[in-house]
Amino acid sequence: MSTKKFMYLNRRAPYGTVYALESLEVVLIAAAFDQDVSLAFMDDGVYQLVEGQNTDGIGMKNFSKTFHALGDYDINQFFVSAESLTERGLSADDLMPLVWEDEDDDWAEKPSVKVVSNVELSKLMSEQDVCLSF
Amino acid sequence: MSTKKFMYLNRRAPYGTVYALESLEVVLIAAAFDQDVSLAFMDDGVYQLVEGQNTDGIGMKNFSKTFHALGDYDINQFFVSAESLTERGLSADDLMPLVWEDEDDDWAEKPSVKVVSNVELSKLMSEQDVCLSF
Amino acid sequence: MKISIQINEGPYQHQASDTAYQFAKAAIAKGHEIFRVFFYHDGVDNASRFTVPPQDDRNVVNNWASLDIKNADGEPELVVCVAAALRRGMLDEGEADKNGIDGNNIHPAFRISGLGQLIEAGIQSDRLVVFGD
Amino acid sequence: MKISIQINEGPYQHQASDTAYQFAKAAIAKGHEIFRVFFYHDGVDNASRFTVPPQDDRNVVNNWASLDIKNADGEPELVVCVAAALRRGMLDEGEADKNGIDGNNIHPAFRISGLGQLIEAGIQSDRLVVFGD
Amino acid sequence: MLHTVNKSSFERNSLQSCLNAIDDSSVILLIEDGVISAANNANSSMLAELATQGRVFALQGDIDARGISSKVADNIKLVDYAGFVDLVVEHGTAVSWV
Amino acid sequence: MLHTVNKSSFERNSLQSCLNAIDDSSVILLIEDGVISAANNANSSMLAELATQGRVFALQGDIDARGISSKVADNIKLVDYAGFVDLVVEHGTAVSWV
Repeated sequence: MSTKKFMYLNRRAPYGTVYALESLEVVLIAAAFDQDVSLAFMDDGVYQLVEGQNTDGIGMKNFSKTFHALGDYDINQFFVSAESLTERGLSADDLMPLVWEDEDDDWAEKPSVKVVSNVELSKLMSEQDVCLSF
Repeated sequence: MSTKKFMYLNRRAPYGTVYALESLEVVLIAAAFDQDVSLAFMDDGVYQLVEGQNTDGIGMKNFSKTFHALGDYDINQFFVSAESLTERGLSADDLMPLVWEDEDDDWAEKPSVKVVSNVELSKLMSEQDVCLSF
Repeated sequence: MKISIQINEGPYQHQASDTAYQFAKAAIAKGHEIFRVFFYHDGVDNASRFTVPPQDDRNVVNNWASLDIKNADGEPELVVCVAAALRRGMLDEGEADKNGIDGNNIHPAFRISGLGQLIEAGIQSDRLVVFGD
Repeated sequence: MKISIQINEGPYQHQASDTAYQFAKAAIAKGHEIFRVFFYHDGVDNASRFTVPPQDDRNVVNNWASLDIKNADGEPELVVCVAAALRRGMLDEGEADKNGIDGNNIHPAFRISGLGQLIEAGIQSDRLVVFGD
Repeated sequence: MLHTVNKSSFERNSLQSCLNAIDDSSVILLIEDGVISAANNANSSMLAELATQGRVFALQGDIDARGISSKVADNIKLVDYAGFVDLVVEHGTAVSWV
Repeated sequence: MLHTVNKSSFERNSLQSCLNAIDDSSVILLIEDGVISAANNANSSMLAELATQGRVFALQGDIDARGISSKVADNIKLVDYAGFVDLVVEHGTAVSWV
């Protein structure tokens, strides 16, 4: 099969709705298809990546740890809107330190998350073949 | 059974979601219970009362005509947020001319819709025993 | 105090049903009476005995069933709106037979009834709290 | 052109499924191929053969079934995500048996399959359009 | 690209987010409750500017359903479902701001 | 009265609508995604003012789930589900800004 550029666009906070969790389930499956995969986090979607989520008090599954596993599946392009972070009083330091190991660079550990401007996001989006929204 | 004050709070546009239609179905049933019923329309809920809705193009049922029937069930307190109308470039003239017949005034036809400020709505709300949100 | 609850969204897609369940459980623990839980709109989907959630996740339907909310006659007071339910494919045996459908999916801890039950809950209860999208 | 569709919401609560149906019908009328319609999230509820909408309203499930979208092998290309479906109580005979559930509710015009079918639809189609809340 | 927006900008932030991320060659199609933003009270000067450039479309059926056909702002192009299909075909990747 | 808000004010207009319609004796409880508005970046000076008056509550479990417990704004009172029940009992009619 041909290789296409897939972007998964995440704009909702976790737990209030299922979109964040079921988006992650798609991404895990997508990893098996050998396509060019990137994830975009905008608006309240940036809360999906915030460090220190604890769901003990609401009786729901904490799926945030799953993001750490994505690097092992070569999913390592997480683009986070700088404007969305700033608007919410968040910075890159508030996000989980997601990493991947670069096979071509002696398995050096590299960060998966890139904070980008909306203008850069717009450019990335225009390069996609498929954009799935959650 | 005792009489309570029930308010039905409608904040969504019709057709995009089912809330407007299923709210109306509750109100029709509520009419049989001899309670003090009022309807509040705020935010995009004001579009539920806009005159001239035509759903031929979207294959969905046009339920707006049902509002005209409510007067016959003694449901005649429709409170519409003035601020919500103004913000949307709408006025009372854009709304359906809903009426009821006043038994105590020789069956005179009277308007059911009252445009009120948010401050007045807030006061009305504080007088309710039950507020159902749609 | 007598408290009733209206739920407007189905399980899993929105947190509404989870929050309502935690609220109901806490109210019972504090000695209040849950007079009725009324499932409306997509909320009717909380009553499906067909749900099979992942083993590491909560079971929303069973959570509700475990509260075992019944009236003095022993009838469930987890009430599913019939009009909303038919539209969305939630049926008990009676509605299935009446409408010629070859199956039913309502969990026995719930019962199907009319919208009047919501109004009655508002009248009979000291409080009615709505959970939705 | 080959077009696929992803639907994230169930019938009636949101307009998403209606809009997607009108879009699919128009695409077919213009000579395009609907490669696959993938029902995800609450979208899986569009596949219930138990729905009984009011007689004066549209039947969303039958609308989809009437499009008769199949592949070259004669299999339905109205595909319901199995993980999302199990959570929400949408089952075919196989999943019901596997999970010990005493019934099933999938309309025969639909089939249950994995999330890979969504990715494959994205790869194989010229366009993929998402409809949701 | 084709960007679809299906929610009122009075209710949600999706139109604004779309406008923040749109490039110079993209077009916007307003559908479902999104058509409310096509009325001439629409509170976005950026949408009006895009409309002037002929880059804003709205679904006629959804406009009519909400009774606002007499209020559609200048330069917004109305399409039916067939027109929606044409936009998808002509403009490449579709992004839905659900 | 008790007003509950379950959506982020970044995403929807429900908190603002609630604030527009609240009277002097009402309190607000933020639940689910509504707790996002309890973070100290919350963009509403009116909410902050109500918090100063001790009239704004938020569900602890929802705050913790979203990883924002260190960012809760001053004077917002955190409650568990039992506290939610108490608010319903004490404050009369409940209005949900769903």
